[in-house]
Amino acid sequence: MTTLIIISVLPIVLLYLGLYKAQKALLPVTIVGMLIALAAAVMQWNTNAQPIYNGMMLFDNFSVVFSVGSIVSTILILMLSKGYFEKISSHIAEYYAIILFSLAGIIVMVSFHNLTMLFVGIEIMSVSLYILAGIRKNDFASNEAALKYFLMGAFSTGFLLFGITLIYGSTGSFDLDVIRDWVVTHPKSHDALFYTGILLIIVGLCFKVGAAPFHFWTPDVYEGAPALITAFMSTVVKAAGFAAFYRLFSVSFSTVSSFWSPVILVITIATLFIGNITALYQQSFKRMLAFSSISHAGYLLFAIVALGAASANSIFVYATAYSIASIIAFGALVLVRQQTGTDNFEGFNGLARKNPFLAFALTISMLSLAGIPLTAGFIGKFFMFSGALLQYKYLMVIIAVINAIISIFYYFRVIIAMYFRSAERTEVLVPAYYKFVFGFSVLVTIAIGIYPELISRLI
Amino acid sequence: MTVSILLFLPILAALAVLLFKNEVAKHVAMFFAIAELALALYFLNGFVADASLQYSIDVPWIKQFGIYFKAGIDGISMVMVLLTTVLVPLIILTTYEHQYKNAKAFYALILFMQAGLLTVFTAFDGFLFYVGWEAALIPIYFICALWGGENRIRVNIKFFIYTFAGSLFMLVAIIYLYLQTPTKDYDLEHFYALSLDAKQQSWVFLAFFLAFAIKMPIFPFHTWQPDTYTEAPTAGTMMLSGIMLKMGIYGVIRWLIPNAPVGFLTWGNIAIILSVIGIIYASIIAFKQTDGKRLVAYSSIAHVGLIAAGIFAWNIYGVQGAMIQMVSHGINVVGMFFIWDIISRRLNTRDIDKLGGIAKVAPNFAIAFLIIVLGTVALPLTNGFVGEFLLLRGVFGWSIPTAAIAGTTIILGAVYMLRMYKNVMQGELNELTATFTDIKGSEKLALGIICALIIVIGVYPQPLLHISEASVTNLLETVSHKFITTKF
Amino acid sequence: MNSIANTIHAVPLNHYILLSTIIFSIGVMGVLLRRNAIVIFMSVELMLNSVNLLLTAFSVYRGDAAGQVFVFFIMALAAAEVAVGLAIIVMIYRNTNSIDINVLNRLKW
Amino acid sequence: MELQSSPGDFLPIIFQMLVALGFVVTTMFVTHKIGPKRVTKDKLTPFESGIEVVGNARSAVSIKYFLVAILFVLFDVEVIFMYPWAVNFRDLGKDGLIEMFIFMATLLAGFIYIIKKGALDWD
Amino acid sequence: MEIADILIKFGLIIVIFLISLVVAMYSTYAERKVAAFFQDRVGPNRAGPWGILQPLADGGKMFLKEEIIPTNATPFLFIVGPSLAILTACIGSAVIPWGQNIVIAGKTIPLQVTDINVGILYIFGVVSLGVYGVMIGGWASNNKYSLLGAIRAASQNISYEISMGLSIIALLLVTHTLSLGEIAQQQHGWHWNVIYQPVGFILFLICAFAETNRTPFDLPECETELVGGYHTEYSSMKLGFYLFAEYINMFISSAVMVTLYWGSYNYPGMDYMNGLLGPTWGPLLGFAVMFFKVLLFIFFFMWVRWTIPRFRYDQLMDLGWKVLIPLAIANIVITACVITFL
Repeated sequence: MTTLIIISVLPIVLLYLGLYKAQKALLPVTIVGMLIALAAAVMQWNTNAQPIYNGMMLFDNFSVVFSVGSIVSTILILMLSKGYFEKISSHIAEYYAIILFSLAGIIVMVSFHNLTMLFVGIEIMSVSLYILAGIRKNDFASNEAALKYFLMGAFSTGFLLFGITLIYGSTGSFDLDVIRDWVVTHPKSHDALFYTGILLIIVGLCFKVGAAPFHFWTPDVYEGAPALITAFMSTVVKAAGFAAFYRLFSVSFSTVSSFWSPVILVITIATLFIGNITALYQQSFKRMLAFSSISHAGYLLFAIVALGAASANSIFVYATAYSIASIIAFGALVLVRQQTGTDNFEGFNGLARKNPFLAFALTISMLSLAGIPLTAGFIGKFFMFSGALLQYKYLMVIIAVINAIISIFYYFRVIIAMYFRSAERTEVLVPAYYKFVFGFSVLVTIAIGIYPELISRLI
Repeated sequence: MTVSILLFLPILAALAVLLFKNEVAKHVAMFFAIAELALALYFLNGFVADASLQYSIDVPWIKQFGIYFKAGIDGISMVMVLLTTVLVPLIILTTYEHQYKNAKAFYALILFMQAGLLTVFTAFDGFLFYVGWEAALIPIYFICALWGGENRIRVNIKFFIYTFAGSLFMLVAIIYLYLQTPTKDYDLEHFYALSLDAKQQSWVFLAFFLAFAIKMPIFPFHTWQPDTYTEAPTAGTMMLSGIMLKMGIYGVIRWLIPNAPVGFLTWGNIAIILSVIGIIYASIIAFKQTDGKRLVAYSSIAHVGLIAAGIFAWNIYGVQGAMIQMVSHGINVVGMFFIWDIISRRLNTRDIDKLGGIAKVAPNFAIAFLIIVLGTVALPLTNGFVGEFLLLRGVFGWSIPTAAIAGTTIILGAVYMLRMYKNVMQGELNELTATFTDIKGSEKLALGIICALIIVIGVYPQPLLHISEASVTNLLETVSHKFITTKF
Repeated sequence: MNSIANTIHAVPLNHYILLSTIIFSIGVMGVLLRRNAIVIFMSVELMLNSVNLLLTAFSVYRGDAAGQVFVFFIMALAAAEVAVGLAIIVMIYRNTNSIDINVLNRLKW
Repeated sequence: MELQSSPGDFLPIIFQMLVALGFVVTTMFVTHKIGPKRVTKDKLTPFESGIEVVGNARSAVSIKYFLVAILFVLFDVEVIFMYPWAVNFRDLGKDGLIEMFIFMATLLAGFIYIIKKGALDWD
Repeated sequence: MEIADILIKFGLIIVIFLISLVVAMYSTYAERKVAAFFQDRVGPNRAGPWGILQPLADGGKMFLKEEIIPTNATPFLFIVGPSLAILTACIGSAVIPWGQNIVIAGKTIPLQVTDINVGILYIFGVVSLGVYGVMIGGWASNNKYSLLGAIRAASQNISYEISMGLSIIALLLVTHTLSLGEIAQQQHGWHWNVIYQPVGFILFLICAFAETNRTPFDLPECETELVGGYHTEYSSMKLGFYLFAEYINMFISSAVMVTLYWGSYNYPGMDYMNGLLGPTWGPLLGFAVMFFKVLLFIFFFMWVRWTIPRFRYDQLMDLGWKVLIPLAIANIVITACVITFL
């Protein structure tokens, strides 16, 4: 709870700092504040938490772990933002504040114990993101991204709410435990309301996490939004979406998984193929990342299809690996774009000559995204495959393997561009903050890849 | 003292190389490679040639999934470790005449790859095996793609995709086996102890087979290989053909057949037929090649086909033959590629038809070339002979007609190899070849070592065979036992 | 005097569900078929309001106030969405002088 | 304390609406019928202080009005939350008081922010 | 409900409806008279004695004027605008308690159309709807003055609605109910809420002025800037509706203020008088008292109109947002603290 309070109060402080023109203090205050929040979250660890506020929130290990993950990722992204927002407009404090508000929503999302809080968390997060997607006010793509994101987000919220309502209608409560008990005590019930409710919730959540066939907004929004915001959306937000997804389905609906898991299975397979195959055809690195994020959503869905004891950890490991790697990718994209003015793969040509470190970091990131051993991404995929095989989902794993192979093509395009194609270019300037973020992320990626126990048994 | 030191030394070495300047990188790399060799010899010294696992390490790695860092050396591993540790310094030695751009990265990658290879050869944990398998792949990808020829990008992505695809299926199989173990871990011995039914074994077999077949490569999965060998820098080709290819063969011996013996019964025939087809096919293609490096690449497919056939015959002769032939082939093929490296470096061509009469201007080179060619075509008293003899004996035990067909590899091999030698070394000097200068310095040293090894192993293979014999026998027994216990 | 709750009980729950579903579907169709951003937006609000209606009905049927409290949350957050959404539409309008979503095809669907 | 209303209690409101509606419709109808009709083109042009009409009146207006509208929506919705609290104020006691004060403090923080930011400055 | 009850309700509704119409009509007359008084003039004096028939004459004139719907306007909305304005003005009176239950011929009749438990919210709902009439009318006219007037009206109304709502909250802390009937009962005798909530009352009063677009808050129709504001293009009875709605609103908001703060139909010593006059005449006296108070407020509205000059627009918004809202919140906080801790 302390974490959530700090994360909520911090943006207000930032807004006021912005009012009093303390531009220099913004980033340090944000980071210090978030570190305190991080500490508060860690303190919460293993305290055998019970639901608080009439069962609204539950700060158990699951929530703590995902909160910590989100906070760390956000810190990294914010460090990349040094000097970034200044170029967009003068309201820097607001951007920081909105990102933090969004983070507050995310923390609610990973800690909810009541459908009300799920909804509130999702909305706090989404509404902030609608704004963030459109912060380049004069850039048409950004505008469009904001509008699309907004319309689709609100649309999906409608589905989610209708689903929640139907669940409430049949179970009479929003509390996850009560819903679970209802399911247990009505095992043979053919309550159409309840099952329709589950389906609608799946639709709503799939929209939010960008799983096919509800993914179509994702590439446009990711492409249109400013790169760092896209980084935030595709990492922290996506992870939180899956955390919420998992939490809801594992606590409340796990006993009726025979009903919904085929649905999600189909969604998973569609997501994998659509994400991967379309990513192949992209010329823009940013758009490729957008599609790859769809396919990663597919892998993350594995944990939900094959719901088991280890699923929570799998989601966390995968999401962490994916987030960290994506942060590197987006950071590199920001730098390259600043120099070359393009998002395309060509922009990376010959990068390795002039910026070996940058190229190395990006290579590690791509390897991790592709799931090559000794990187965190491999561990994530490994966990997912293990979980799925444990549930005898062989077909799904085979399909995932095929997709993993397809993904090599587009991830390696960047590596090829950087190392094997040459282009006249000068050295890209890598600011110190970026260096830190890259270095840290690479270390974390490799560390998790070599010794996943660092994070794999936290929940 | 455990095997872990053997695995981590190359990684440290790789990092160390990165600290030095490009100019001295090769010396540093050489130093570490020799240190590694010394270490391996030290292990050999204390090695007892029975079936036990020695110098083993077994510590928890990822406990929740039952993953252990379990590695050790038994007879089979010992041979592979020796092969690796001998060839790596040799390969580094062959690069002494090259001036690679960004050399420290090059040598670091080679050393890093060595770590991966050694991990594969000593791992007794499924997960560790897989990690080593992939860890060997990444460096070679970069070596080939960064320092390779003109088509390197396209060719290498093909190579990578092929091998990665295969290994992912292997990963699935490994995870599957893990899930079947009662203790829920990746320990190879627990895998061996499993009793899966025939259908399960079939699938496991196929998944593993795909990975190994691509790596070796066996006939329909070989298409990446000639291109990659041709485009790769010579050192890369040597790593690929000399050591990495053996990962596949080793995998078949250690991971494929013992884990899925009944699957092997079902599919083994097809595998052996594919191997034999590969032999003939590759030999015929090799016959038509004019590019020397490409010719060697195809000859390599042919030889590997024979090794594969010998293993799939699955008897003591076949497997032991494979063991020794792996070493021989490693040495020979490295020598062969080095020969072509020398030629192409001096003359800027690898076209056999453009060459001729080099023996006249470079007698030392001619002798070395001849010895290596003879080793490759398995003349008695060279290393190739021992291996091929045992392999054919093994296949013979499985099926006489097949053995007969497989035996043509020796004839065909002799034909195209000797034709190559004749075209290159004999005949009249032309304008191009007249400029050829004889080998010297590091070249002489490297070729000398190779020739020495060819002859020594050819004359006295017994110690090498002795190292692996007990382990191989043990493995064969395990499999036989499993045949009996499997539910059909 | 019968209370409101009793009167509402007199109407079968299914009718409320049906009504809400119809309104919800109208909203969904509106989002999918209309091209004007504002109209789409209003359709979304229609969806939310159908949910509110249904929640209230359920809440009364169950004699549980939680459903109605949820309605409050929906309204509050819908208001926030309205604020942001209209701001985005205004921003688009200023740049393009149009709120037809067909002009928003710079990024492909 | 709690006054229970029945749907019947709302019926008179509908009556009153009907009465008012009847009044409006009748009046409109009557005035439409008995008023003179002498339309000319100039009479029907929008009034623009006698000069020619310039452009369409429905053009964009100052963003300030929009801002006010949005702020109203937000504040009004926040005020909604205070009504149940105010009515049940005594039952909720000190805890309720503190909670609502936190709520209002947040609201005020936002309020002061928008004022400081100049969102409500008209110039 | 029985038929008789329904008929009684209908009767009550029509009576109240007529009373509001008459009050509104005569408010126009009163306004001119008051204005004349303030400006030391005579005021209307031709139609009937003291000009007492003047409102009827005005009404008749409205009926007979030509109806104009400008070419550029949107005809449907152009008609809907004023209708909506008057409609919302007319239905607001439904929840106001005009007196105690009256007993006529052995039948108890409440002097309130209906006492719903969310009376205050109903009033707010109706008041919020009022802005639509103005907004739609102004927009439908397709005239720049109209549009500007309408937008001004809208933003003014909504701005003051917030402070109005907040000021009511402080009152609710005292009353614990949203039912106007109950609030009226609570103020029995002299326990008028204005004693407990003086600040709240002043806030509410100011907001009421703004909501009814009365001077000093008559920016939407300020003739010196905007010709006629949102009703520039209107003529005939449609114009009449707008003007009329303003006076009805004035009446209703006076009644609401009296109900909420000034003791409704209560007066000191009412128990004694009720005992004296019995169950029929006692409540009627209460009704008279209530009406008297309402008339006083209407007079106050007029008084202010001819005394205080109009605000500038920025002053208006500043007052609404930067003074009234903080004041209202402070009022809530203090009230809550006082009730809790004392």
